[in-house]
Amino acid sequence: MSTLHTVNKSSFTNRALESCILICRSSDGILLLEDGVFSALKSAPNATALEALNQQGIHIYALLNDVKARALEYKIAAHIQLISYDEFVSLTVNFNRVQSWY
Amino acid sequence: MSTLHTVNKSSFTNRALESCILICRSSDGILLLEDGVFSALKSAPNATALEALNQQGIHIYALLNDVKARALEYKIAAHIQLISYDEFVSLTVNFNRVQSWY
Amino acid sequence: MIVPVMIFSINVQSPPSSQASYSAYQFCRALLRQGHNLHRVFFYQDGIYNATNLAAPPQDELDLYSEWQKLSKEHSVELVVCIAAALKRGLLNQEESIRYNKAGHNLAEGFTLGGLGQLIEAAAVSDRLITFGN
Amino acid sequence: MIVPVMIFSINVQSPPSSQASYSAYQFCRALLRQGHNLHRVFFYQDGIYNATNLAAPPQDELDLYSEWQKLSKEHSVELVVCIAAALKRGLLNQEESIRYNKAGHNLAEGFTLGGLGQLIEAAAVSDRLITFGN
Amino acid sequence: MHKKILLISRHAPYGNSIAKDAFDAALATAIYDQDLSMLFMDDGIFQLLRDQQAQEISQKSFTSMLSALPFYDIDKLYIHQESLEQRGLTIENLIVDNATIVNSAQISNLLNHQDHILSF
Amino acid sequence: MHKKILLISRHAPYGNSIAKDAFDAALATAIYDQDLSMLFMDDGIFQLLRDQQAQEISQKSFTSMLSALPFYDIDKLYIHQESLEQRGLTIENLIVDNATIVNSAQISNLLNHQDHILSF
Repeated sequence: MSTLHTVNKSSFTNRALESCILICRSSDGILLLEDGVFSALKSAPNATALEALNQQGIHIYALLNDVKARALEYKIAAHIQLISYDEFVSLTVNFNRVQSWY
Repeated sequence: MSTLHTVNKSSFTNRALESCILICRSSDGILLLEDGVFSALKSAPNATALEALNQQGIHIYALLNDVKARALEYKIAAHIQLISYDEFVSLTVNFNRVQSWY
Repeated sequence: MIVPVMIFSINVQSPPSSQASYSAYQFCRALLRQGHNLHRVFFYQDGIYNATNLAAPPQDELDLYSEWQKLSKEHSVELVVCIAAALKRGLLNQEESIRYNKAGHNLAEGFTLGGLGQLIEAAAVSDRLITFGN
Repeated sequence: MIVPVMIFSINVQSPPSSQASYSAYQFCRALLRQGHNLHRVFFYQDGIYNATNLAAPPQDELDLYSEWQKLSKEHSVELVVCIAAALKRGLLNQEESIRYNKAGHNLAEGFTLGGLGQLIEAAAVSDRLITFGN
Repeated sequence: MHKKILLISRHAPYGNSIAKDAFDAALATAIYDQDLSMLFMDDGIFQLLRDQQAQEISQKSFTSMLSALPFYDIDKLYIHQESLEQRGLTIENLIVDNATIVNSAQISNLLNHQDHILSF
Repeated sequence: MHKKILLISRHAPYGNSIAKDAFDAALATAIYDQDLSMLFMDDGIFQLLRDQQAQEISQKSFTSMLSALPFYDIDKLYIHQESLEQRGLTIENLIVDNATIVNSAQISNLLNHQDHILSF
């Protein structure tokens, strides 16, 4: 029983991701989308915390379309998985529920 | 020649005030309004930085109507001046220009 | 691996000027492509602005308003607009326009006005309820 | 102390659901009370939603739409709505409604559509230009 | 069908309509007889402060809306401990006296018992 | 009248329309022959990244909008140094090659020479 968390705000300006990270546990997942993909940058606030979560087995995803639109494809942290809209849907099927942080 | 800065976002969730503080100099002023008045709390992020600015002669204001609406009247830092909409207008007259951080 | 077919409902709370509305639309398209069932899209808060029939976006920009309508037509998707949120923001169908004695109405075809109960009913019958907020 | 009389213009960029629109309105009222001149209120971005004539807010809530109109009437204040922002969001006067072949129009009395040049002209002739954003 | 729904309210009152709209959704959920819990976290905590005077900005105070919750049998109220502490507040500052203070780990657990989350 | 106007663009591209609307306002300011400067700071810096592919989300890339600026004689472009550094970026990552990098103290000084600020 685990939760997919989506975050669509940049952690450079908004603390939504910070709260999401506090709540995220064990088998949860985090999807960064829209302006949230800026938080996938290696230089982003909470980048270390995201990587630590990943090492605990929490998968971190970023929406590829949003990453490409913002020219971040070659700048994001290595542990973050890029996914399509179709894979976004599959994630919501595989997790039990979704919490949107905005 | 000085600038009035208005900030209408809570510093608990948004970093607009942080940037405002970076730019603020000498004879400038800062007005907290709407959800920005939460940043007037003694416990708010950047509270120390705001007080340091105040000691450098930068006046920090908060809109009284917004403070009362949010039940903060007896919780805000002592150096912050509470003002009315009328005094807000006077400030914009006395400063040379306004930058809105939102 | 067998992928279960699920019933989705979507809660759109963002105006057309926010990318969250577009994300919601793309998510709906993707789940339908995969054979899932889209029970209802519920428009709440500033999300109701997606349902106007008076918008004239520039020719070289995406017309998200029309895309919602096409989605509804092609897949018989219910597009329900929160009536309380719509009334206070100036989005009306003919019936509400008459009731409130307004000069016109602007709810686009394919959208219907409904109460918050429609959001809750959607939650009750759906396997997944996804919020797109701003 | 002699308070100089100044010319103000206001740039409203927030929708009615944001308190920034209300703050802009109260600021306008306050500056007029003090004898200043309000040259123009310019509505841009989601701020254009303040100018609809179809809103029916609950009886026990402030009707900010009507308040803008009263302000304009009582003090002959120009309320100018950015035409490009309005068209793409579905706010039209009769002329634009015909031009784009739309079913109706919903720009409230007291408001006019105008280009971004009206924001710049306001800046050029005003002593103070204040933005209310969201 | 009867679903377990958690409404998470994270936004400050008054600056925009999100917090108010969350309340309206909570009441609707209760009316339609779903199993509703409500969690206040981040700036959503500020909705619960005593002595709000929203008439100062021509709005209605959350204080009165909150007092309506028991009449709708909405009694599973949760408050995020870290959010409360970060804001320098204690439960005595808040108008709700029947809420449960939960830490981040407990919230994670709370989420795991829900069918749906209504995110505000 | 001829006024000195500084447009401050602080928001990321694409997530909402603020950054795009700031651009449109900049072009209008130039057309109406005002003395315009443009400052990019905070997430507004991200508008300037090379190789944006906004067609991926059915929008128009800022890259092409930016290349229009010289044709409107908008050449006083400023970039906030701390915002750039905080994001781990350098001027080489950006599409504008004629912008001036300014620190916070210099921005304060820049503000002091303006008649108006257009805040985005």
